[in-house]
Amino acid sequence: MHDTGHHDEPKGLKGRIIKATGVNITECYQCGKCTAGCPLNEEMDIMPNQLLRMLQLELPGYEDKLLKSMSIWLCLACDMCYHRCPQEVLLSKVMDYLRQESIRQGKVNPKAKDILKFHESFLESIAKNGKLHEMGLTLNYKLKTMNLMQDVSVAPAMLSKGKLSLFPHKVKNLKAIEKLFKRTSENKGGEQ
Amino acid sequence: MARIGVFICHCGENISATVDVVKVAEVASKMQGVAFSTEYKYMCSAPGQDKIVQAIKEHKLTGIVVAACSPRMHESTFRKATAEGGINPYLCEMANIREHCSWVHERSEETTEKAIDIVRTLVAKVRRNAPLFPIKVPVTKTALVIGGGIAGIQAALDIANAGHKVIMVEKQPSIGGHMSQLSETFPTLDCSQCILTPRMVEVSQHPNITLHTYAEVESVSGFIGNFEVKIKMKAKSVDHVKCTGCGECWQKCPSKKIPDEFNAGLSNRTAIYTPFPQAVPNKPVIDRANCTWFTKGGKCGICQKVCKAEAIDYTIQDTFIDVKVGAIVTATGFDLKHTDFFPEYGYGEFKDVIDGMQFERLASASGPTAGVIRRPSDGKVPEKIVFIACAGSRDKAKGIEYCSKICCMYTAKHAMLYKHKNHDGKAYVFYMDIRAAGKGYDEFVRRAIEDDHVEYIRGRVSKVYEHNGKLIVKGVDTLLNSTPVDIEADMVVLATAIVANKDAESVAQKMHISYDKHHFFAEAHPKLKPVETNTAGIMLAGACQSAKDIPESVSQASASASKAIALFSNNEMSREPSVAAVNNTNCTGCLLCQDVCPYLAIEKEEIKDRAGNVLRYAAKVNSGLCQGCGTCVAMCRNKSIDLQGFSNEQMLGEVMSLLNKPF
Amino acid sequence: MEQLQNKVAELFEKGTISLMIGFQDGMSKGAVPCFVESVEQVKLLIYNSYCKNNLAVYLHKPEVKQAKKVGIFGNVATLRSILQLLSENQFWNIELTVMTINANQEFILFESIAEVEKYVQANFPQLTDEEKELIEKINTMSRQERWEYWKDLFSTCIKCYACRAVCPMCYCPQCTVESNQPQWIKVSAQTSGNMEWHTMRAMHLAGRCINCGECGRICPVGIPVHLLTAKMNLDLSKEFGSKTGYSASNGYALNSFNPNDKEGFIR
Amino acid sequence: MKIGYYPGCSLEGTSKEYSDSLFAVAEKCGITLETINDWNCCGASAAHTLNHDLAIALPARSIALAEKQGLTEIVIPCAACYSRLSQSQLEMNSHFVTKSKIESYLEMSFSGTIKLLSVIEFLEKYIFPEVDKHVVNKLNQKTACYYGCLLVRPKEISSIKRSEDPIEMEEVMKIAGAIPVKWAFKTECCGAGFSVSKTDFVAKLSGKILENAAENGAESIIVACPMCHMNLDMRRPNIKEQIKKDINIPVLFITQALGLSMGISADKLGLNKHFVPTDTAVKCVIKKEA
Amino acid sequence: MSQFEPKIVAFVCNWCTYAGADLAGTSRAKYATNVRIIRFPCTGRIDFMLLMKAFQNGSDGIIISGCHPNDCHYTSGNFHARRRWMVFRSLIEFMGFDTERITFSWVSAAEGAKWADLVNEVTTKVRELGPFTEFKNLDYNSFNQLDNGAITK
Repeated sequence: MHDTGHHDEPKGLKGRIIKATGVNITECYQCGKCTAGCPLNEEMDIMPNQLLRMLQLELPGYEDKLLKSMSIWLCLACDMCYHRCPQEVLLSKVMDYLRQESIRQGKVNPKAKDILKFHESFLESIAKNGKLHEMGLTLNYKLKTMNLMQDVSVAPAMLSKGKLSLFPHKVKNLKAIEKLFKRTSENKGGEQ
Repeated sequence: MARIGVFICHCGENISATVDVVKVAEVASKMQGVAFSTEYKYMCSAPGQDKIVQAIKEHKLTGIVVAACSPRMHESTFRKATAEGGINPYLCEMANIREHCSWVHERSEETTEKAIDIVRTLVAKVRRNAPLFPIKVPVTKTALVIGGGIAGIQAALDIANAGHKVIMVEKQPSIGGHMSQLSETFPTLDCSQCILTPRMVEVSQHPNITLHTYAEVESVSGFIGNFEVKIKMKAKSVDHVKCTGCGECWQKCPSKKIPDEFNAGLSNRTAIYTPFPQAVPNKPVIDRANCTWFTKGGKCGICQKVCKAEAIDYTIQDTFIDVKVGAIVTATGFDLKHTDFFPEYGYGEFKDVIDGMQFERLASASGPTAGVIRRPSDGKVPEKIVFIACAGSRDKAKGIEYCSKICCMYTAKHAMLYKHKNHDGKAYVFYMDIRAAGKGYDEFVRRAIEDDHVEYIRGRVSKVYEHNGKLIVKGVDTLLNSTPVDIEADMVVLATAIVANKDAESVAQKMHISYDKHHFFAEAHPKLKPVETNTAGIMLAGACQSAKDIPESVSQASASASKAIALFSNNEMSREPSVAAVNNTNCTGCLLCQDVCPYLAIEKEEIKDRAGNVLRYAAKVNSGLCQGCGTCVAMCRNKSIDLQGFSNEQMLGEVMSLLNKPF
Repeated sequence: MEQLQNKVAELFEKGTISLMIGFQDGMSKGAVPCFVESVEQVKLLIYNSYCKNNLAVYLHKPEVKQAKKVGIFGNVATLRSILQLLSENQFWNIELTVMTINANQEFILFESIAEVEKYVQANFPQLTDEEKELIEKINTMSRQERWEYWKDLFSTCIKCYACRAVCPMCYCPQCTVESNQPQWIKVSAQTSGNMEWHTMRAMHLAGRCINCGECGRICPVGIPVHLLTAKMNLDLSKEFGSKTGYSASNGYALNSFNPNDKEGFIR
Repeated sequence: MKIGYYPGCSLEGTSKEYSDSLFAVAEKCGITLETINDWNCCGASAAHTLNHDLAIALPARSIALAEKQGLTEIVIPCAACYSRLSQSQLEMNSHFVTKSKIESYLEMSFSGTIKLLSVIEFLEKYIFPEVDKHVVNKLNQKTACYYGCLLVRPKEISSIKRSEDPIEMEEVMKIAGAIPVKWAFKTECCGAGFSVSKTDFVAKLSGKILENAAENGAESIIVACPMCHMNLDMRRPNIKEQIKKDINIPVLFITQALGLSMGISADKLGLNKHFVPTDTAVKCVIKKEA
Repeated sequence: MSQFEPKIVAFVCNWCTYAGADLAGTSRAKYATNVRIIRFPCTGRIDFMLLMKAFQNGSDGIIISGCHPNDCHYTSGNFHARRRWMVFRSLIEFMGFDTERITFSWVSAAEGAKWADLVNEVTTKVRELGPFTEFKNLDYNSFNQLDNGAITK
């Protein structure tokens, strides 16, 4: 997390993560408590503790394995792992970094496209309105993913219950929001 | 006029290879106060030492400088030789021209120059050395043993059997400590009480041992060989002289719902009680916090009525006794973290999540279930049992980074005992590493795995929760591609961390011994003084210093005992004379020096006139307590305190001569 | 004025004191110390804005000590000296009766040392602005400038030890400069020796000096020696919260320690 | 009494009833909620997934605005928003580099002194003192209080004490005359962000939660997060598929439950807006005997 | 003319740094010859007056070293010393002494290598600083001699 200052850019992924997130990878002693408690452990292709182990060992090709993995997209950032970790390794921060790195390097796991698309359309919606327009989001997302049938059952009901508004609420000062998006994406994933 | 002899050692070639020893000797001979100077191949050899003896006689030397290796190496050697030569050994100093010169520099002018400087410096010091005489302090040949666990018992017996008096202080109503609670012991599975109780009895009957149970050390003062200890005898409310230990009282006592410490809370005891049937002494005390007589002001009184020996006396008060001892063995033991320390394992609210000590009681024939392993909630015999190692240990987030050391072994033992008692039951052990480094230890663990088919799963458990009458254990197998492993267990045993005794800190402060951040007592040196403390005469035994198993505790106890016995082998002990002394004509009596002394060696002295009226006050150093650090000397404004062997004269002399300034 | 004189007279009659240390009119000098031994002399006692001297220094004098029951009048600095000295186990053999005048010129006679403490703690003084400025000025100098600054000053020192004589904290029967076994400090008045002397003095007073400033005021060649100890006290209070002359049971920053003392400069 | 208010997107949309009920309860207790002018979305999981700086900047803007507005405390009913805002404030306060950078993005200064209140902190601090006066009904039903992740984790920002088995919501429910049940999934994750993109996972996770609540005899589930609510309420069909079980325990927002106990009408509390009918829960409510 | 070789006096405690220097020897570390060790029982014994004397009498640099905090053989000597050093250092700083010439350090009995490095670093530093003349120049040498005569026994 800390600004480690003017040191020259570390080479490997591990180094970059440590620099950017301040999470000390080496502190993990592989007890596996994170994995045991992870709500989506059954779905993951690389378990949380294995992910840290790969970073510790830096065996050839580990970077791609990680950046292309599904796990980094499945992490819900529920922080259960960090919460119970005896060594207090803040895994969710590492996950965040890996996701952004994976996008930067265009290595997003195909199976994760939906998730990514959803996040993107989410941000687009905010970029456009400053607030989330759920209706818009859902439509936009469906167009992106082309699974138009999903949620057709609930949408009308939501409308009728006044849970979805057809028209977005907008932030007055949209300029400011635009600026935020522009400026933050200029040095995206840099100093965290 | 000083007549100093300088002896330069070649140390084979260790010195002469890089230092021009001949030149050094020659220059030395011209130094102020030097009457004789020579060099020789091996000063520490017999002929080398003989040179010193002869030179002292021939040249009437008043001081000796041996330029050779480090004083840590041979100071005593050459001081002995000096004494042989007939002058006070403390008139001899060593100039370290090997470790500090010849070994760390190439052969060169500078190296020889440096050697010469070093010699000159020490010559300057010796010119100002005064004869010193070892300090004799009498030794009280009685040992105090604090704590009546296995470590205390062992130490006490060893010292007593060597023919010395021992006073043992135990805060509980009985000695025996944690070991008395154990069922079987690893790696031999012999019954704990069977091997312990005879020792307990031996203590109580040993002519050299005075046992004070239900007592605590109140204060410790004095110094090695001469400690003065105040002991608090907590009011037992029972006259143990009259008491026959018949047991009428505790059978009749109406307040029966007090959690029984001995059974780790798995059963109840009465207010007047002996902790367990084999207790030593086997006579009850009244736990006043829970006794109706004391809580409800004079109601009840049944025990008094039923006691035929008329031993019950509610009016007994705490009393204090003062004892003099020469050595102290501290064996105050440890505590266990309890299940309520673990949020993720249910905050101690799940009845069937228990700690290791509770399992010991369940497995113990003398326990609440008579050795049948039943789960506390409904008394059922668990069909699936999960053991969780490293519960709290090696857990930075929980503030306990260290390994509790014994859990790996007793967990294996527990799983084994369970399997032996329930052949078709299933036992799982979640572990991080198996640390079984001890004689027969790893074999023991292998036995649990191979012969008794205990399932060892490498991974830490994330959560335990109740789910229709079962305990769901959410674990992982890091050896199997980190597959999540959820087990529906009937009982869970946490191998909870071993922590320092809760009053360890106050005990340490009473005795002026230091302790680590976890409140375990600190040994004087981690390698070479593992049983001594930094306070001379106070030794450590058992788990009060760090987590230990029985054999380790016992060996450390015997080691402490041998230290005490060694001390007692002389009527008086002599200590290095390098201690501080006060020039009380100059002393202002501000006594600001008192607080810097780590040994409380500085006292307030009255300076009286003939008529005996106090003229003024001055500081006074108790040479028995002083260890010679000299901190007081450096902070005394007008140099009224000085340190023998490192006096102001000597040190200033060294500085001046080192810089070639006449002084 | 009357109040002071009457009170003191009363104390003499009651036998509470057998000697009073206060001020009398010093003509051109404004006010000078005076020692009153009987009711008759009480009239001598005055107080005015000139009563600056730290009379506590006289409490070390044998003749004063012999008097056993001593009354002393002085400003906060004097009171602080008394407290500091009590904390250094001095005055065990004299009964002190302490008085002062507060900011609005009211005369106060303290019933007990505890009251003195209360008063001092309520009116605990800061360094004077000029002291602060000077220290700041020196701090902002470059090292060489500082060196030259003090060198020039100390070169003028004549080793008259007046700074020591007026200091209530300098009460050693034999000062280290006088000891010659070994000879710590050059006897002759040379800059290096002077430098040693003043360094030593500052070190010995650090954490004990009560900033009365007498040493600076008395110096015949005008060396602001009091700045050294003042600076030390600033540091000590900043680092360890030490307050000199704050109570009769004052801690001393240099005979105590905290395992976590900062040590940025130690490798 | 005036307290700042950050609604968050859901409370203006899918979870309107949450804000309605919050306002209703606050009103009862004489507390006015002052909405932050021109607040914006907190960025939710999308932001910190895709762009770390944005994830700090977005919440920071709303906080900075609130500071401008002179608010000293803001209640953030949505657990997700609460978490994002708190995280942002924490990072801004702990890393001056980040702070100055973000400030320059915002073109606003950020003092980071505002107190951010989760709905629970808000209730404890401002509603509890008033509550006795207003509680007229007993909910009279077994409730499972569900906290989810963001109210209890990470420890750096959470106000909850017993993080593995919290009791703060239970306290509220006791006051409202309900009987909180002991259950194991209080702080498990419901799947949150995946509601739309990975509905089957959500169904799985939420399913487990519902099951455990049901097995422990809950008649209603109380939540304090629109995400959790959506997943536990709206996703029932998917859940049914997943766990092959039909569980129809209604899911109420904590403010709705409290509202009922205060005798506020079901409609006003927006109880009609739920997918799982809430009438079973409403039926249980009885007058509180004086 | 060969480069200036400074004279550096090291005030060290017997239990940690002296032993550390011994270890440097037994492990045959090589370091500059400029440092001379004076052995004290404990850093608590090191009197600031001795440091003054060393400077005044021509030492170009000073090393003061003892046990790390909590390792003191006498439990607290180094803690007291540390405070004294802090005060002494800020005093001479204030008086314009060149504090660059004093190095305080913790060197344990196990840190032979650290001792060697320390000596080399300090030597290089002081060599760069050049001879410490400020103090010497305070008095005229003639006086100095005479004066030394006065204190010669």
